[in-house]
Amino acid sequence: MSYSDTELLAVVAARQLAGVTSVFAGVGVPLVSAVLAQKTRAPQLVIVVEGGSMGPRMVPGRLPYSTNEMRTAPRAQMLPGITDTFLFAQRGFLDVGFVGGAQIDPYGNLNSSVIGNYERPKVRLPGSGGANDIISLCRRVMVVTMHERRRFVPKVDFVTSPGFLSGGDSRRKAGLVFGTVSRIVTHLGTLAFDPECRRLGLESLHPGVTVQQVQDNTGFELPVPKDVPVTEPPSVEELKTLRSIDPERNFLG
Amino acid sequence: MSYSDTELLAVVAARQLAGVTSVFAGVGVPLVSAVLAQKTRAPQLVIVVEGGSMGPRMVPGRLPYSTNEMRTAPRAQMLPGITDTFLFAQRGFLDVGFVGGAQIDPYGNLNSSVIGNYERPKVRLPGSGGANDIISLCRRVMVVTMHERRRFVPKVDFVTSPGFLSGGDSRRKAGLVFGTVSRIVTHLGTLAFDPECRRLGLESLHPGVTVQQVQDNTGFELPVPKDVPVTEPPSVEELKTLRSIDPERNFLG
Amino acid sequence: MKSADFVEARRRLEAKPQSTGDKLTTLTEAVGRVRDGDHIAIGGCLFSRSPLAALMEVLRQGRRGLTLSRNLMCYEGELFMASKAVDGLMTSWFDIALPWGLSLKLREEVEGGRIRFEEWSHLGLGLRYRAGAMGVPFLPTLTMLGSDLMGVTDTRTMECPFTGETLCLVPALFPEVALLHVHRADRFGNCQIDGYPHMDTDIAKAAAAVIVTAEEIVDEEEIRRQPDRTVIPGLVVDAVVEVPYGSFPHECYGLYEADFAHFEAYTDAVKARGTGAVNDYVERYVHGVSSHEEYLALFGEEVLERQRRCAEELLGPR
Amino acid sequence: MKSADFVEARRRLEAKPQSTGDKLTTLTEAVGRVRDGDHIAIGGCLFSRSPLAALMEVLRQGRRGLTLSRNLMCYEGELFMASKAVDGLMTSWFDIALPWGLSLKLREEVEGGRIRFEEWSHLGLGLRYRAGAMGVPFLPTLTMLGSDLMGVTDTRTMECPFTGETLCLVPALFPEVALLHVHRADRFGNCQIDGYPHMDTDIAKAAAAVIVTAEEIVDEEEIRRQPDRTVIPGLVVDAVVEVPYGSFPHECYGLYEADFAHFEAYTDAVKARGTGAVNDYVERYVHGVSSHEEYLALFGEEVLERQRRCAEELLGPR
Repeated sequence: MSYSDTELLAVVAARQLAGVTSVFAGVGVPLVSAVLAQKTRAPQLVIVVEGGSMGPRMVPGRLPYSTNEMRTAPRAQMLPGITDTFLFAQRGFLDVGFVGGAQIDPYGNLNSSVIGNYERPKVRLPGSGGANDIISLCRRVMVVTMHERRRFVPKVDFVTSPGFLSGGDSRRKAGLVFGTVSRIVTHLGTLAFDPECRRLGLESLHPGVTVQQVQDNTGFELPVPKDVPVTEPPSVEELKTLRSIDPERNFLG
Repeated sequence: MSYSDTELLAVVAARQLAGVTSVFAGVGVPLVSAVLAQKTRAPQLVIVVEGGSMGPRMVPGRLPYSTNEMRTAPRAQMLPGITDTFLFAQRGFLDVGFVGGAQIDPYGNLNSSVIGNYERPKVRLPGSGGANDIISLCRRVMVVTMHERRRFVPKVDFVTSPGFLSGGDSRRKAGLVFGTVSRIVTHLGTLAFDPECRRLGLESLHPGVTVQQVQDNTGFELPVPKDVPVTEPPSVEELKTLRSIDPERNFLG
Repeated sequence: MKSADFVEARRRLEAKPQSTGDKLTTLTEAVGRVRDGDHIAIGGCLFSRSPLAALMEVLRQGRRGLTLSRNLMCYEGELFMASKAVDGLMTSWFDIALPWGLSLKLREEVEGGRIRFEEWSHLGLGLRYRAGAMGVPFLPTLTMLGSDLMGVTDTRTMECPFTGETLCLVPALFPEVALLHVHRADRFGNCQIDGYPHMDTDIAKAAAAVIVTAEEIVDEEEIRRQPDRTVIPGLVVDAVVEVPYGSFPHECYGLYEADFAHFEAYTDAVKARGTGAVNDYVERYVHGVSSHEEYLALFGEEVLERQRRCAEELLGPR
Repeated sequence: MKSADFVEARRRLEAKPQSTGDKLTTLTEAVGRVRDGDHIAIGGCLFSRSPLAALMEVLRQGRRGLTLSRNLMCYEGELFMASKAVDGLMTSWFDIALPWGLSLKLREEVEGGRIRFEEWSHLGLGLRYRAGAMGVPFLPTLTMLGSDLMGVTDTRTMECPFTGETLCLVPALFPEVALLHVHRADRFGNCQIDGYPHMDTDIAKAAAAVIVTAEEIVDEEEIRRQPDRTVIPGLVVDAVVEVPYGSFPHECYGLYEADFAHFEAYTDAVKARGTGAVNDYVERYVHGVSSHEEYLALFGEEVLERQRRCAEELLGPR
């Protein structure tokens, strides 16, 4: 069964949620992945959305466009206020967070604020929203993103959401006692951080993707392990379930 | 129409609430006074009780014994949590607070913690409850109390709830930027603070009470103004209304 | 962007005549309390329970030099920029949502250096309102630490006196005006909200003046029947107005869904004709009508009814 | 009295197996999670929504060396002292209420130097739980400043870096166990409370383990029908037990009024026979029965029914 890049990304991200109790997910692919995980490997997964929804049951075909509209709420277990939702993360209750960004650097720092100079930017982007909070406060954060060279840059123009900052223990030193960025999940493969220097390296490849292809789509050098594991292709079951969640393909493209 | 000491105290305290928008009141005489005020001079008065009730309509004959039971809630406008109720006061929304204490000193400091040494007290009292918070945070606080020599002491054994501390600007210097103790209302008269040194002096006498009687019941010297105003006696209307609020005389004695 | 500190903010509250009485009024009178130069904090979030009727009236009354703050800001921010009503925006995110692309108007204004744009994290701004609501000068948090957001905002770091850890302190925010839209209120301003609380209660407590529009003004006995549903007490409210569909075409939880087709038409126009289309929108939806009723008529009964059915389908009848 | 700091407290949470699954169990099993030496934070307030069934079970299981914290502590504190189950009490107020006079048991223990008694202001303790719930090491406040409470507690003053004002910092409190009684919960631990919220949600979030008794376990669909009524999410709960009349003879808002006659009989006995009467009470109501059902039988159906009618008269049918 063939699949698009976005579908592959959604399936791979969903698999990361096996055994996870709660996921802090934004709209789009992250949310679709979370719903897919619920319907496959993580039936007890509680989806948490920053607009203030815990444990909703998304309605297929009526997926939300934003994190705080009523489409995000159907049959939720609780609707805490936005601030309180993030405070659950700060206290340590929220397990995995999914984030993205317009730029990402070798230390997992994310930029969703500006391209270019901050005061007079070339492109003014929407801003952090909850991304900064999720990456600062959840137990483990995964970046879920398409893999593009303009996105994977040697240095982000602005650190909207802190990954490992300048590597080593600089994140801890800045006061970020908790949480970690555990992995970058893209449509080409997964990237992970060196446990010491906290720089990104290739972790795994998706079916049919070469190391060269990943490197070509990354704006900085990626260390490559000797034997790179290859991802299991999306199953028919996974793809069918995925497509039933977003039948109008608002988010699967 | 004759009246008891407690009834007099309740009527006089209620009159203090003319024009007041909200009163933070504890159970007993303060609450009875607040209800009386609502039924007489302050129909728009919102009663706030620290257990988390704003604007309840007390049921005559079913007055509460505590600040957080359901008798304190009938037909309230809102039931915020306890912490949030006090935070309304900290933000500055609550107008007048009524408090009491086992001991009160010439600067309006109150003790409801211990008689004697703190570590091995002669009498362990219940503690602050919300009194410390009310006197620290409301706009204006009035102490409502029976007038007894053992209660009005030169120095409290423990400052549970800060009045003007050591007088002058010591309250402000301790960080208590807001609020003030405006008056002590007793069954003998009212006492007020010198605007400079913040020491108590006699302000007014209730009908039939002499200066000497007040002084005899006060454990420290009270400055007496030249012409001491005398309180209007409780009216038949006031007394009838008061008695209808607590028909079983659980609080009016 | 400056804000009163907690001492000034409380003094301002104490200086204001406080009322526990009737505050029911008209939209025109209520919004007439907004002054040029005010900082307006906007309730709801993005396109959920936005006080759109009140915001349109602010524009209709021609206010200038405003600052707007909102946790996630939607296209209402574009309308204020197009109207030259606003000098500064404070938010954690500005856009409509994923399918509608970046805000071209925001890009033009920020990239052209024509507006002050102050960005916080979502929680960071939420804690600013909460600190204001609590009447304290700041709240400590672990968010924003290490990021470049620290350098472009009035945050501080401190060493925790209890643990020695580094903390981020976000300063309290005390807006001049809070504009909120709620499900129901009584004439004394006691408000109840269904579904998402968003940041409305914190904003209400933090602001110096609170203007509420409600889908429905109910008898005070209805509020008193379920006091545990009240989230904003009348004590903090200055004016309350009945405005059915007061968020439209944004959503009001359980009552009507956002009109996504309207968003689409709006952004399509901007994509096709540039930000002049935002001015056209303001002409038509703000100045082309003289009341919220006329504004709703531009959408038509059928659309309102359709969006009501969408909400009911999604969440069930109320 | 010591508490974990915010870093240890979070590490403790992260080390605990977290569950979003079924947590429905028995009172015996649930309370069996309490260990000797634990700090137990008690939900409700005074004689409102106290988790009495759970507290009685803690005593029945013979725990020792406990610390109890509660914003206003009622006679349950006397039962723990009489049982020698408790080393320290942390509260802002200890008594039953006005008509029943001072607690003789507390007086004996404190005046005799036999118990650590740590007193806070009501808000001060509330903010300790809230700081814990927020996962921060402290919260700033203006309360307690200038009073002697500052000298007998682990508060600090600081100069505000934004305003220069003096602030009181109250440290976060992270209890080992929260014992809470709620109106309804589903088997996953999602809890709804009617009427007063008290400090329960903050306590639940601050504690390392959360044990909930509920008047009623409802189907999860009933919780999901009104998610805006949920105040504690299952995510933070470790065990949930159905215990009708779980607060009795304390009250449960809207369901049953407190049995004041019972308080009267208890305090009369103490007045007549001294604090030995507290031991007698423990013998009869804790060790004289083996379950909450037997405990309720000591009061009798008629009394339970009467107190239910009292609540309905006062607040109307639910």
